[in-house]
Amino acid sequence: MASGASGTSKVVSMRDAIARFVHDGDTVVIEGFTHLICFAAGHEIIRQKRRDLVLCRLTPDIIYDQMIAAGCARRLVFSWAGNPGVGSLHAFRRAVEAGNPPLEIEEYSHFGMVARFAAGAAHLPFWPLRDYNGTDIPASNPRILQVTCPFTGEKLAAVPALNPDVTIVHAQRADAEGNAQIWGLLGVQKEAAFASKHVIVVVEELVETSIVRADPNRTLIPGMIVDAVVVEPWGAHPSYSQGHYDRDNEFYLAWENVSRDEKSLRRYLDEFVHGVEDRAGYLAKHPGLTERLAARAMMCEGVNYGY
Amino acid sequence: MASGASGTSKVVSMRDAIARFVHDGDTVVIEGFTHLICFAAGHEIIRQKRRDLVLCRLTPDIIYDQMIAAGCARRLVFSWAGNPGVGSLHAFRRAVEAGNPPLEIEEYSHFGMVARFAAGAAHLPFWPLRDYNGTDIPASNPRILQVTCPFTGEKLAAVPALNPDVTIVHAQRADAEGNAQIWGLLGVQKEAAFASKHVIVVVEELVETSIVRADPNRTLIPGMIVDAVVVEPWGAHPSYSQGHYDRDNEFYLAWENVSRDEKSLRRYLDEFVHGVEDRAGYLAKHPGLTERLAARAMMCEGVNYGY
Amino acid sequence: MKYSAEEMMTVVAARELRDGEIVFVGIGLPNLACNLARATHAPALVLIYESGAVGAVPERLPVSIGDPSLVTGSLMTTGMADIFQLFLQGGRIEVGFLGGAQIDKYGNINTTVVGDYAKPKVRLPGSGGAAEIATHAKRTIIISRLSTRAFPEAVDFITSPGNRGKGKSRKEWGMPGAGPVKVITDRGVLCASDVDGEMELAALYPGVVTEDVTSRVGWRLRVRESLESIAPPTAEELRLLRDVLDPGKLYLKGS
Amino acid sequence: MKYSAEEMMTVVAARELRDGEIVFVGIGLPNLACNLARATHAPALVLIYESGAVGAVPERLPVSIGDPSLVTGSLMTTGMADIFQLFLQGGRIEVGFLGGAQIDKYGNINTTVVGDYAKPKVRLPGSGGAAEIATHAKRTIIISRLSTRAFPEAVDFITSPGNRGKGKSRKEWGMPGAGPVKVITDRGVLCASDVDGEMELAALYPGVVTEDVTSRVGWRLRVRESLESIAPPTAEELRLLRDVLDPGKLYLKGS
Repeated sequence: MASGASGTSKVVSMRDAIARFVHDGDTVVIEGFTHLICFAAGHEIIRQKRRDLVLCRLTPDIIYDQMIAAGCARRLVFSWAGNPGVGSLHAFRRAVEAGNPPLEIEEYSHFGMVARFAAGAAHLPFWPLRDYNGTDIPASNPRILQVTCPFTGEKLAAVPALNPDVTIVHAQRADAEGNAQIWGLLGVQKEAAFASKHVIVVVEELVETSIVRADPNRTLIPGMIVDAVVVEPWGAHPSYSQGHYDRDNEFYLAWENVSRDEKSLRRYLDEFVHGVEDRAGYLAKHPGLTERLAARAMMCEGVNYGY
Repeated sequence: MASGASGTSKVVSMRDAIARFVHDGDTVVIEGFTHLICFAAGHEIIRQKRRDLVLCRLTPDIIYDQMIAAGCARRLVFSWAGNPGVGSLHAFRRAVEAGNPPLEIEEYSHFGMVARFAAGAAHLPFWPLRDYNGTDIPASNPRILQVTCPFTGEKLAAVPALNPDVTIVHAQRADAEGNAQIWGLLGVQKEAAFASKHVIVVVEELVETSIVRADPNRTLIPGMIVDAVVVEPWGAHPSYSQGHYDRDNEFYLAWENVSRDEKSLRRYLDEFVHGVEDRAGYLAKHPGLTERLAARAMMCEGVNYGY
Repeated sequence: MKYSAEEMMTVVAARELRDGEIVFVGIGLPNLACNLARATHAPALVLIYESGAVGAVPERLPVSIGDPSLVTGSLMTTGMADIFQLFLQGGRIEVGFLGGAQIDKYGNINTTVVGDYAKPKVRLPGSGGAAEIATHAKRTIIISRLSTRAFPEAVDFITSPGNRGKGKSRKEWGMPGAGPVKVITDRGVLCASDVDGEMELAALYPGVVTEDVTSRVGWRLRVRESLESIAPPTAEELRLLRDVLDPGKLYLKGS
Repeated sequence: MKYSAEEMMTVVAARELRDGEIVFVGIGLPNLACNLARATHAPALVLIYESGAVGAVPERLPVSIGDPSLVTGSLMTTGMADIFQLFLQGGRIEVGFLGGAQIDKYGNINTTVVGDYAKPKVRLPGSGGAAEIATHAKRTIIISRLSTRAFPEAVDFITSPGNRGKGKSRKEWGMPGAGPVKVITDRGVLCASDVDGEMELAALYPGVVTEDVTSRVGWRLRVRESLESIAPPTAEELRLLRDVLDPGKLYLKGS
């Protein structure tokens, strides 16, 4: 676990960050709800051939579909496994429907996953929620139990803390110690990072600490819990980064056909993941991408922190 | 409870807001941790002679000391009752040590109070926390119990939800529907407001909705849970508003002598609370105040919400 | 004026919304229905997305519930813990829209598996936030095209609770919201019985007869004595949908 | 060079801090001690205040733990739920400073009442965040001037747990942190016994003899066999305190 402030830079390459903090068998979280999903980290994990990972995420999205297809995952902990706005994640479906490759699943609703991260972050063994009555969800998952309120006697649902070995968070900007600022959709990144033994922050922009300190309410993750900072512009593509680039909806639509066929999915991985060394190589294979998706400027005003 | 969006303005005078939403016997919260404590609302409650209130707040501060002295309170629910950075709240002490006036107390630690608001806001009957072992706090308060984790069997402390009748929050700015933005210290205002049946937002600046919408991550309290908006610049004095004015430390220091003596406290209330009609009248009695405490400009940069 | 089934469903859903209501929105037709309501009788509708956008006013049709256009110009953008704890569980949501692969006679919804959970014939995406919307929204509205496959008597897996499930009513389960009050289909509208929560045929679209609905439902559908007949989309509703709200036919593909 | 008791206590507290540590700070001497440590051997110290400021670098001496100068230029400013849940209960705090009206031989602290809780002789402010700091910080350091009134054998009310209380040790209570490891007084330093957590005299300030400490403690204070002798403030430490960190004598009133 990152401890204290080093006073020195934590900036490393994606290759080094993954080599150091993601090991076979680890419980790994790449979070970000639609926004700021770190595909660059997922691709590097595939390249480094990690195996037996327990992958956790509310929405596995295309990145976990790729990691499942690449054989990285032993187990998937999730709450919605689809291609958002499009349809299915076919590698996931092949794994669950046909055991190809075998994949254990552990399934919650979104609130259940949020609650598991919240408990992990707060160092509580469980989190209470009003949920799951009258559904088949608890029967499908032995980790959903009930807790009795000591004041009212009510029985509430309870889920256990989730404490990953490593959480990877993509952010718009951070300083070299990992003090990370995010705006737009915040998802469960704060909870996942605080719940985690190790945290890798991947950023669009590495900034001076003075930029962070000028607007401290914008900081979502403090450097004191961060182990490594990776500077990887466009590292969230085909997901998006508010203020930097739009979601590549064409990619999400195209994934339907790529992933429906096992061979075409493998060809995709061969060309765009194994076939490149890093994110720069990936971007070089997508000419015109940055022009097509670059965000227009819609700056908000600053506020006054004076006294 | 505020319901939905009216599309129309909720702006009213402080007098009308208090008359309409604060009644004898109500459970009332004026929150704000050091920052943004709405003294203007407390003074109006005193002027309108509310009685038998259950006053809840982490740090009763000078404003609750004044309300206790004025006879508004039946019960105090709190976690730290002092004059921050100075010493005692003497009206509070007279009430507790000598029953003058009589005052029931219900006492937690800060975390306990935060947890009570969090439970209230989340519509949970209780909130679990790792706390109070080896202390005399639970024995002094029958509302602190234990809950058993269904996964580990651990016993954790539990506090019950706090759902006030009305919460009053001072904010730097809001629009006419009560969409309120706060920066600097955030305290427990969000939790208290969401826990409450009614919410009054008091602002330094009434702004167009477009200002709020330009930076939606800055919004702490959405207008949909707000019943009334009061425009009251300097309404937090002698507390402060980051970016508007500094804390009036001289006032906090002087309160030691004002409040130590029952008569001088009454003279204070007569002159500065009962002796004025509203906040404008209060400010008129403090010449030079705004010049002395006005904040210098320390603007942060805006961020890009484009896509 | 001719119109498609999707257009009719969208119009009927829009008319269900009252001005100023707080609506938990999914992608697709519900999103379009909210936009139509805002453009007609409910300008002060507040749209909330599970992704964290509150009071969204998207300038384009969002392609996912986490679209950046939902954030830009919203009243508040916050984390998902707030959305589920403070807004949904906190009882602040007045209407939620739901859909699903299977809907049963009590409005229980399956978005998890077709077949057995351990050995599914078809693995669907799962709950997402649907279980919570169904539990906590003050009322929910289901939108789905009719077919006996989509409307079995009992769903294979209850992902989102309806008006009765696992042997108990919502009330007995202590669920806060009223549950699914209506199912808006491509041929008519089912409403939940006040007595036992079972869905009953309550209204027909123009040109539809009772059997068009009952034959496409996998149980013996109760039919109310006097059936409402729902007015077709107005010219203005169709103009808004076609020319203003979805000119690229992103959602109204069949139109 | 002459120096005051407060100056010595501040210097001793500052020396306890290691560079890069995450410190939960209160107002008064601990605040000054952290500033002194930052100005000398621990520039990368991270200061956290219960008010919500993380990585604060106040340009003036804060007059309260919610001072605006703690926010301006901080690394992160967040709500109190985060401070108590994620930072304290989450186990992220390495050092916490505490003080109190009464401190007993196990480092239990009373900041609630002198006398009986229901009928107090003196009503003190209460816990604030102290109970949580004492429970969760990896180690705590107590700062207090010696007097038999301030150091009774058992406190009237345990507000913040020490190394043993209500019949059990910290370990038996399952408390995460190591508890109060030291008490920095105006005459010497007490350290907790590794065996049973009782405070023992471990170090003396220049010119102080054992009896100066034991006579000011309300129980038979254990004295370690070899007492450390603590070096007085250096000229540089005094210069920083007097000329740079507290020139207005806000905290070092007695100097």
